[in-house]
Amino acid sequence: MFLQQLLNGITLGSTYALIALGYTMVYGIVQLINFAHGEIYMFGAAVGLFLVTVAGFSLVPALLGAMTFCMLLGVLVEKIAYRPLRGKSSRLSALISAIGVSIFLSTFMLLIAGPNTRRYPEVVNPTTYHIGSLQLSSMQIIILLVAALLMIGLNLMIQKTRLGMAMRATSEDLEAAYLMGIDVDRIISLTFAIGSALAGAGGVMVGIYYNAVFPYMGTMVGLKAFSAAVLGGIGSVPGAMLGGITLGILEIMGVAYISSSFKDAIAFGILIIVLLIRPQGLLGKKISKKV
Amino acid sequence: MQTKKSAKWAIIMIMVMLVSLVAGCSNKPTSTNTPDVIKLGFLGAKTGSVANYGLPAEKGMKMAIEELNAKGGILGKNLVGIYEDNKGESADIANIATKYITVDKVVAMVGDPCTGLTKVAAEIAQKNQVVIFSGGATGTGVVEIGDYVFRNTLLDSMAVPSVVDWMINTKGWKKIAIITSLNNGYSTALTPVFKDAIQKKGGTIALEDSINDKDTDFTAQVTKLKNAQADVLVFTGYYQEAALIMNEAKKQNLNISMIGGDGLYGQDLAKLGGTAVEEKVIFYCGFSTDKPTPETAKFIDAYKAKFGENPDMFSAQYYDAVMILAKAMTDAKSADPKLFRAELAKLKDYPGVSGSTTFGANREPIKSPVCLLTVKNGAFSLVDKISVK
Amino acid sequence: MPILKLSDISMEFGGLRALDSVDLSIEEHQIYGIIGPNGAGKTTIFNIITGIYKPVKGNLFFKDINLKNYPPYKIARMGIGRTFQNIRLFQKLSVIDNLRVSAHGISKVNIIANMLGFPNSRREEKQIMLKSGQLLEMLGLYEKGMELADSLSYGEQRRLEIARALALEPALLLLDEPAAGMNASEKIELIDTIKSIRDNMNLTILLVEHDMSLVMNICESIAVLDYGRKIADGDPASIRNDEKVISSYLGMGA
Amino acid sequence: MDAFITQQIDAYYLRIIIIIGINIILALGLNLTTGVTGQLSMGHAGFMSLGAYTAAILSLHTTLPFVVVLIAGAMAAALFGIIIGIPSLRLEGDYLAIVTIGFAEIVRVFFLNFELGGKAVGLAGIPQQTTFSIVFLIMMVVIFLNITLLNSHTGKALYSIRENEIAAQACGVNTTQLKILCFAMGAFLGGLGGGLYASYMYYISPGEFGFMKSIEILNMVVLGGMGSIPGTILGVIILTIAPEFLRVVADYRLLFYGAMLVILMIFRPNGLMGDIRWYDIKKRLPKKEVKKCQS
Repeated sequence: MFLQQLLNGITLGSTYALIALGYTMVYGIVQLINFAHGEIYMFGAAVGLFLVTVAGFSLVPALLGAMTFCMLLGVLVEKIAYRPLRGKSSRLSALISAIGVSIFLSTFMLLIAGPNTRRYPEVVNPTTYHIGSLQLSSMQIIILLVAALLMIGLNLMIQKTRLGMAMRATSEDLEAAYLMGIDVDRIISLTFAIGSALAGAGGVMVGIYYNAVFPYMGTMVGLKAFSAAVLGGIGSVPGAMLGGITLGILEIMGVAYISSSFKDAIAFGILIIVLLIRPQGLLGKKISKKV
Repeated sequence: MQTKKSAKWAIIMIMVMLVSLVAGCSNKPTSTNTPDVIKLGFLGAKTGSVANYGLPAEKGMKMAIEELNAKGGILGKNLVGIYEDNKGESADIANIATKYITVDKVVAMVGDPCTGLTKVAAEIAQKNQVVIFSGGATGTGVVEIGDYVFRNTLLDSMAVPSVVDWMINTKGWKKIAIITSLNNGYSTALTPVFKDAIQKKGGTIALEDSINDKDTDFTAQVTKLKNAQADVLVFTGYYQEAALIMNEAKKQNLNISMIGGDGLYGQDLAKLGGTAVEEKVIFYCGFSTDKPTPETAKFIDAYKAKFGENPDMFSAQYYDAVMILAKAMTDAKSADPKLFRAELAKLKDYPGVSGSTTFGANREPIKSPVCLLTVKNGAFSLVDKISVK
Repeated sequence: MPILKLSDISMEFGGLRALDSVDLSIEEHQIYGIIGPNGAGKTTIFNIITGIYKPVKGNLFFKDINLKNYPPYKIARMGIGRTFQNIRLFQKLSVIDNLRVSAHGISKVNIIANMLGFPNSRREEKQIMLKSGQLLEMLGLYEKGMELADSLSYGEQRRLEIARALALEPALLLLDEPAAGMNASEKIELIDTIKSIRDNMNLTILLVEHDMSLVMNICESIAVLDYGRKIADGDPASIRNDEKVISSYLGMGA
Repeated sequence: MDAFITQQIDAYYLRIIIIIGINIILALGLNLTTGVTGQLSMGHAGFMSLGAYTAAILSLHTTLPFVVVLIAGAMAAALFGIIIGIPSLRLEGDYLAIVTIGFAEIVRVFFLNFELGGKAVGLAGIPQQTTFSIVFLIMMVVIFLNITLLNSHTGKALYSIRENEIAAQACGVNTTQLKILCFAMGAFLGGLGGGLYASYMYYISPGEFGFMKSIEILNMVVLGGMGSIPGTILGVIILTIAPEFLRVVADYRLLFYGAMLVILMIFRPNGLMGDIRWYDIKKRLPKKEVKKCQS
């Protein structure tokens, strides 16, 4: 049972990690908890569902469609709600604005789609593979693969491409990057675009895996994913992955061996302890205060 | 400059706020005492996490009021429903109940689907001597609040022993696993009722576990369940999580039936659960669209024609609640809560669309029979009807 | 006896040595200057004195108290006030309230008395207002007393930093590049101000600066830092003639 | 007095006024921690629930006077305020926000498993001892103490932590002590408001004190203007009354609410009254002295 639970934990963790990637990218560059990120993930799941059920798309086109939609939504949110605040107001104002967007988006979905939970039709052949006593479903494999691929791809992009370099520069020092001739606004837009597209992909896959799409699905998952990003070390892409999977495993093991009554408390409790012992997270860089 | 300007602006804002507050306080609304209508207040959430109970409930209530008005209303007066959204939050329902009573001057409130919220509104209703009639509060401690508090719903304490008896003696399911939804008051209240009944009827509890509403990942619980090798799973929460648990069970090749209360009664159970819930999930309730009585069939047809969807238990119970209130007012020949309240308490064998209702000595509803439903080909179908002992 | 004595102070940042065995000895009532090119470790010395950094090696004494063991706020309360190179005012507080923060530092009245408005608190509050008003007058900020700190001009902000440090009633005042960004006439005014502060308030002033003329003009004693090492100290005349200083610093045409 | 008020004011409006009073107490607490001292706390509902449950359980099971019950609730919250204040010494900004969110979640999960608190069902039938005059009295005391505190030099020291912590330390401000103190005071007021709320609502359940509740209180502080007492009060009034008016367009209320926050942050990031300095109107500079020094 232990191995099966471990596998359950890794799968759950991968879904956190997918969403955490977006948080960590945005936070790394503009130091903003993009509260609307959970809602963008929800929109990804909903748009994917719409494309599959109403427009009759198959999985891959629906996934791409949802990612494109989320990308546009993310950029739009950034343009409307965050850009006007950048530089001239406190971080708290930006955070409040993000919360506003989050409330707006989830209510908007509630109004157009109703409060009910919906499910995806079976777009992936539900095969189960057996490895000894272990069971692995095809969707689990897809989630694990996609999460790993996206992480590696993202890491390569950030480390190797010009765009990635510009992103790193912007996250290091926004003003200096601007002075170096980097179009900071464009970089931030792109960051939101990439992060949101990832969230969209996550939304579709999690929607298919758990068979549940509803307007408030992004809220708690968003919080957990952000916690995962912090746990891993915010701003760090491998950190988000590690944080997500760690959190997933901890939660599942908590349910399996301690008590499911305290599932959320276990996750947050461990997060608090980690932050107190190692505030920069598992893989984060220690930032010494400049005086 | 800047400071002065904003100071002026702020002072204007404050003035506006104060004036509107004062105006609001002193200006008692003029529309209150139009004597030719009877007002009923709707209690339920139209947004928020429990909106799925409030929305069909609102439709049921609207339909009942329309039907009554089409027949000429009650005592020659038209019924008017007022539908505020309480978001499923107690602060909101308290505000709304107070507003219904003092501003709108309703004679009765219908709702809320949830026990906890009903209690909040019931305290206020009792204090102001206005009838409150819940079409969904199944928990304990509701009618105890006072003699203006009524409910029309199948009580868990009555249904569960019969259901457990059916499980153990008819089906032979003795090793029982039980899962509670921790952040769901309905579920945490129902679990002890089940446990008590299981003990009394000689069953054993193989596993006790819990989930949270709005969770979507139940892999760990299902893996545990699989290891426990129970005959049957009792899940006391709502249909959404029920469907997701069964989905997960199917993924993990766990072939087990699930028993639950009327919290599982939602159209979406079949939509969400798909083949995973087909003939696997069995729940009890007082309302069935399958093999209905003639009254119920009429209601179902009318509801479908009007809203284009099947009614659920809440639509039926709210519909019945309005109808029962109307009957009580007609019998009492008065829309004064103090008078028709007494008629209401005398209700006996009322043939509602959600089964027959009698108010017992302590005003608790006695509803019969208990329908056991499951999902068959995507629709609810009757498994068995058992009478309450 | 020196009022401030640094002995063998070393500081490192991630393996990079910012200060290397620096000794300083500042006599009471002196105006003492530390000069050196950018990155020589001047501000680091201030941050060590005020307790923001703890040195990796060495000791520092303020009137016989080893400052190493004290947190920044206690060091400030002992009577060490400072200004910052990159101005760190409380931007959204009024000018006089900036001074009242320092007054809080040395206040004897506790928070309960403050909250309930006890007579001793009110008496003290009155005293603080009076003293703050005087300080503002002295630094020519009286008329701006009620404005927000961020509405002041650059020069005014610099003076407010000094006023705020003085509100601590310090025995030692640390000025971090007080003349940065000032024009010639402002500098002359600043020199007068610094001198009159020292004379009127009877305190010791330690300043770091890379503007030579200012330092030579007002300092009675000077230390020269280069790459974290002290290469010379003494009175202005001897510094001016020191060969090491000339080669590493003055020679570069300052 | 209460009898008189009940006669004069319609029960519905009276209820809203009392809720405003309770919310002012809650929001002024958060204003101390987040608005004044700048320690972003997103778990105020956690403190509120601690106060609410302590007060509710005490008044259900004991015969202690209401004031004692309220203070016990507030003290329980304050105790946890101190515990949560300690991480604030090490963590900044968003990290602290996450810790406070986590704390509130843990408290919520605790009450979900708390037998004496009725688990998810919550506690019903709490004696209604909160009346208009009690709320009004406590609110006035809280406002008064807030004003005297924030106008004193200690108050200015609290603001200085938000403005620039390093400079504050250089000015002799014991930031460690004051930060924890502010967390404790904020939590105390949160617990006090929670106790009043529990006793006013008859019924409390863990679900009410979720993340959205914390956000609601935070919004009140931010809307009015961080660190400003009149601002916070205005924010509370607007955000308590607005949903009542907006019920007319019930379905779109939350949509509007979200949009309002964004628009407000873009056009008035300091809140409605954050940049107004009431202080100017009250206090004057001391008279100019005859010049003593000849600079």
